[in-house]
Amino acid sequence: MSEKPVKGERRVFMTGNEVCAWAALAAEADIMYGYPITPQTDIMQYWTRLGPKFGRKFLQTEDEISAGFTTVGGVIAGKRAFSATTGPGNTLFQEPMSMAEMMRIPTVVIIPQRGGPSTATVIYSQQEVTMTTFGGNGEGFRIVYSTAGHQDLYDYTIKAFNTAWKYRFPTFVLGDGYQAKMREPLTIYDPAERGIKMVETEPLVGLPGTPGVDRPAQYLRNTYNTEEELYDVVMDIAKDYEKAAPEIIEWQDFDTDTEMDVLILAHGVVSRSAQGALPLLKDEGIRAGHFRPITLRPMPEEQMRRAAAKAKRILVVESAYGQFLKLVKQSLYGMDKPIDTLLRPGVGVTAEEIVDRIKEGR
Amino acid sequence: MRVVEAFVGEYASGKSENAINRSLELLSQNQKVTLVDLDTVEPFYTLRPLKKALQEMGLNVIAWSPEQTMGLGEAGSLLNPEMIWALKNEGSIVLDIGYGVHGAKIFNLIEGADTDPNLQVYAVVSIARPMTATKEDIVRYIKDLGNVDGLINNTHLGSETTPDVIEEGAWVITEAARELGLPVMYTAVCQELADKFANTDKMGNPIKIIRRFMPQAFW
Amino acid sequence: MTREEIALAPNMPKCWNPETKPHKFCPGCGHGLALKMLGEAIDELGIQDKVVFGCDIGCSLLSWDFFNLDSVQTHHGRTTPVITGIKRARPEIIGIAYMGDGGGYAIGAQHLVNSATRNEKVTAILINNTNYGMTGGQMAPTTLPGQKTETTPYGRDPEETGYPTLGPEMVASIAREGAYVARGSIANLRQLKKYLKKAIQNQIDGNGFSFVEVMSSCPTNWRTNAKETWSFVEKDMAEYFHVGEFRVPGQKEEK
Amino acid sequence: MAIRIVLAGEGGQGVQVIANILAESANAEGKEVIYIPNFGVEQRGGVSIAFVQIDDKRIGSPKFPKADIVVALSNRAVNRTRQYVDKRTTFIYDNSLVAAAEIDEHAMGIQAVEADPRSQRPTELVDEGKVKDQVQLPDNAANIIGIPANDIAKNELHPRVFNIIILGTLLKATAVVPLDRIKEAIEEKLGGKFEKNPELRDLNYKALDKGMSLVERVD
Repeated sequence: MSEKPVKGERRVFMTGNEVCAWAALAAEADIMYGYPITPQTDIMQYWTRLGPKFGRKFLQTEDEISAGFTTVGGVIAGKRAFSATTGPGNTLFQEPMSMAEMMRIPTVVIIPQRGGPSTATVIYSQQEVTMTTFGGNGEGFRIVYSTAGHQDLYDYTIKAFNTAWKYRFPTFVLGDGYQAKMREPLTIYDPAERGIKMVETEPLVGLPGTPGVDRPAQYLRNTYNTEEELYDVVMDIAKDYEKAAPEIIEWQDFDTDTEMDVLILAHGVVSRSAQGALPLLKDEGIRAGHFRPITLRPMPEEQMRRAAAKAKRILVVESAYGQFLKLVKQSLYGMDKPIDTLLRPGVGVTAEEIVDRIKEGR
Repeated sequence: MRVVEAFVGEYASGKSENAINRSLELLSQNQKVTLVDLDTVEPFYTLRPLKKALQEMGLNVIAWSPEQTMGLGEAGSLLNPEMIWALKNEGSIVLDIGYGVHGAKIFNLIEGADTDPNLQVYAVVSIARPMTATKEDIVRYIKDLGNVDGLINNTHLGSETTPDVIEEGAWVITEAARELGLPVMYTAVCQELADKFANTDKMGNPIKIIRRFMPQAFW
Repeated sequence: MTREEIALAPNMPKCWNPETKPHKFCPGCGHGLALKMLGEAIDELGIQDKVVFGCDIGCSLLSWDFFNLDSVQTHHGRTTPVITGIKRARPEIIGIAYMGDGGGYAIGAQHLVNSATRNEKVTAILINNTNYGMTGGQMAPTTLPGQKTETTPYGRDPEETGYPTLGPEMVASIAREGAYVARGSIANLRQLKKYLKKAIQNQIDGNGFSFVEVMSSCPTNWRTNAKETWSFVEKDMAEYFHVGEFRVPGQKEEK
Repeated sequence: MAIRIVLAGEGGQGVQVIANILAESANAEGKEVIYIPNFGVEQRGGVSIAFVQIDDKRIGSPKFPKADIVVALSNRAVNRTRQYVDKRTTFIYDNSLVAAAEIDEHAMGIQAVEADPRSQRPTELVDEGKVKDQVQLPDNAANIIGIPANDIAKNELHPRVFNIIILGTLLKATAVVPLDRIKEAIEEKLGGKFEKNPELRDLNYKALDKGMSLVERVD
């Protein structure tokens, strides 16, 4: 391999898509498979420009089904393989990701969410939460990081590879159109210099030696015949997932140490608005806190409940019509807290709007 | 006397149920009996999950067992050599057959079917099934099947079955049988309604009390 | 299987997994023959340690533990992209994608077409038995006109459902220099093995996409006895599907 | 000090170039910046909008409801940006009598940085009727400043440096980044072109100065 793409630490000003490409390079990703779709395409464009300089590969496939399945192929061949998609492409990705989920294939997929469901509303949304966390015909044994800006995109794209390969679950970096297309400053770094060791990859096929002679052949399958056999497989995966969850969950909380009039729950880029709303609310004499789950799957449920317990009311804010809300309700089940909402499908939310919503609710 | 009988019919007409009951009847007559699952068309309700229980009752059962099909996906439509050579077994043989679109051509797959002098093919019919609801439908259906030696009235509505439902089936199916020049072998009555019937139905067909197995066989 | 039985098994290819034999394909099914020729081809090329074998859903999935080869069973139609993904990541691997006519010509047609267009260095083998066997005999892209299946109970009407897909002809017209495309038949196993070997060798040589369709049999769903089965393969199918090589690297294209 | 800027114009007027230079200069100055180029359908011939936020501390939402400064360079842009204006907003628009310069592939000025040729297509693909409407300036802004940038560009400098005049105006109005930083950013973008054609550098810097002379700092 040629020299490292990122050396030391560098303050840079770039688009989110560019950040993802650099992060994948820094994470020693070997190969990207993908199909163009706005606002994801620039990740591929940067990767195809930067990748070859560092011996990294790329394949543009015929569609997202193929992008997903070739990524699966790259991973089972033992390479750090990834893809990026969004919107209708994410829909097509659910088939290969269902296979990855059942076969414990550590794929990494970056998803800058777009609005919809539609074909040309490409700007922004948080409407792919349900699909990314629980899409496919499965149980949602996936890991989903929801990023709130460019530093997150860089940090969590690198982390996604490690989480995926450590726990062997398909892992997603859930961004959005704003983050994809906007430019903001961040620090890029060589993970090794920050003490981040990339988890070793491992081939699942194409192992050394002759199968049946030097070692047993590898038989990977996702076909089961009896209810009982399937049940056992799914329950084994569930057990592993539950066991890993406490190690995987991440969150941030703001001003949640004391009693609150309202706890704002938001994820991704909307969390920034929630953070921005806190000082404004303080000026209005409202005691507000904010809890942001960074992993939407698995969800930091206990931590969210702990914060919620100290608040009189909950306000759920998202750029979707209740997809995050559904996860929140599931997490807070049984708690006697009124939940207010600010649901803005496909539209950004500002700090001022959150403040207005809270004042209106009083 | 060696009995070789094939039970054929539409989806959910009750052919497996009747095949099992017939097998157990022959068994109770101290015969050696082989029951063969040849339901390849829509193998959702198959004998597979019942295989072990039926074997314990003393039947020789030729069917995939769940453990044999590990990793075979929806391998319901596979035949194995045992099935193809089924008629070579000693004693009586009962075949549970999914006919499908090719009708009697399925006997092409069974070695010796064309020359076995004992082979009788019975079509299990329920007028509660839309495809065989009227006399005309039944006549057309049986003619399409070809190679049928008799009809069985297996009209039922699951737990809603009443004696009237069964008698109506007997009437329609007997009419159809007359037109086809075929006998009605019997009218099947589930155990729960056994005391509502005498030896024959109102059309004079013999009554056979059927024990239900298939509800346990959801694959 | 006991050691004795293995010893008795007639010429089982070395790369077959004896533990999973006898195999589970129906008696008279062509998959067994095609996989035997593939096994012999792999043995003769001496590549058992280099192959990754991918199989589709449909009856082809019964081959998931058929060989002593690293194997992956994929979703319906998706074997070509999985093997492509493996090959792109690790070019030293010899990738073989094994599928049925539904997987290659219907649900996964876009993958076959585009792999051919990109001249992916993989080998795709497609079993054409004119119907969907595993689901109980429904119409496939390759079903012959007039042929009865569970979804064409009155026979396939080309006006309604088109004519049988001519896969190798299609692939040959898409693929460019370096591709190898052929159609063999279980009725001529020597020739079939020759095609399979050439298709794998073509990948080893790094020339381009390799594709072999195998005309095969499905007596279970055709409801045919042995004689009728062979007659269907050799006469009825042969009327539509012509055996031969459609593209061979280095050979001048026939105009 | 936080400042929120909306820049809007016809595709090809170089709006994104100005925003880009401004954002990069601010970043180089060590500020927190978010720059969102509008995209989507508008990429192909609508109003091109850029959103820029500059702050000393980390910026919250990338989206904002009202801007401190709105720059609208065409009638359609005025209409499109009215929603971002409130009583704190300084609204700058081009009040030239002449039409905006047409940009073609041979564009020699700074607009050429906009590599995407789609942004230089004719822009009147949508709402043609409305485009012709009389422009109506917002009535709720703190300040409304009309500058004849097009006229100046055409008459005094060169049509292609129209957007640099605007950049100068913006720079003066916001005082958010020092002139030197802007010049560095321009050098970085166009240094190569300047090498080949030193007159271009002069032209661009003159335009910058001119723009700055048209307004006073806005507070």
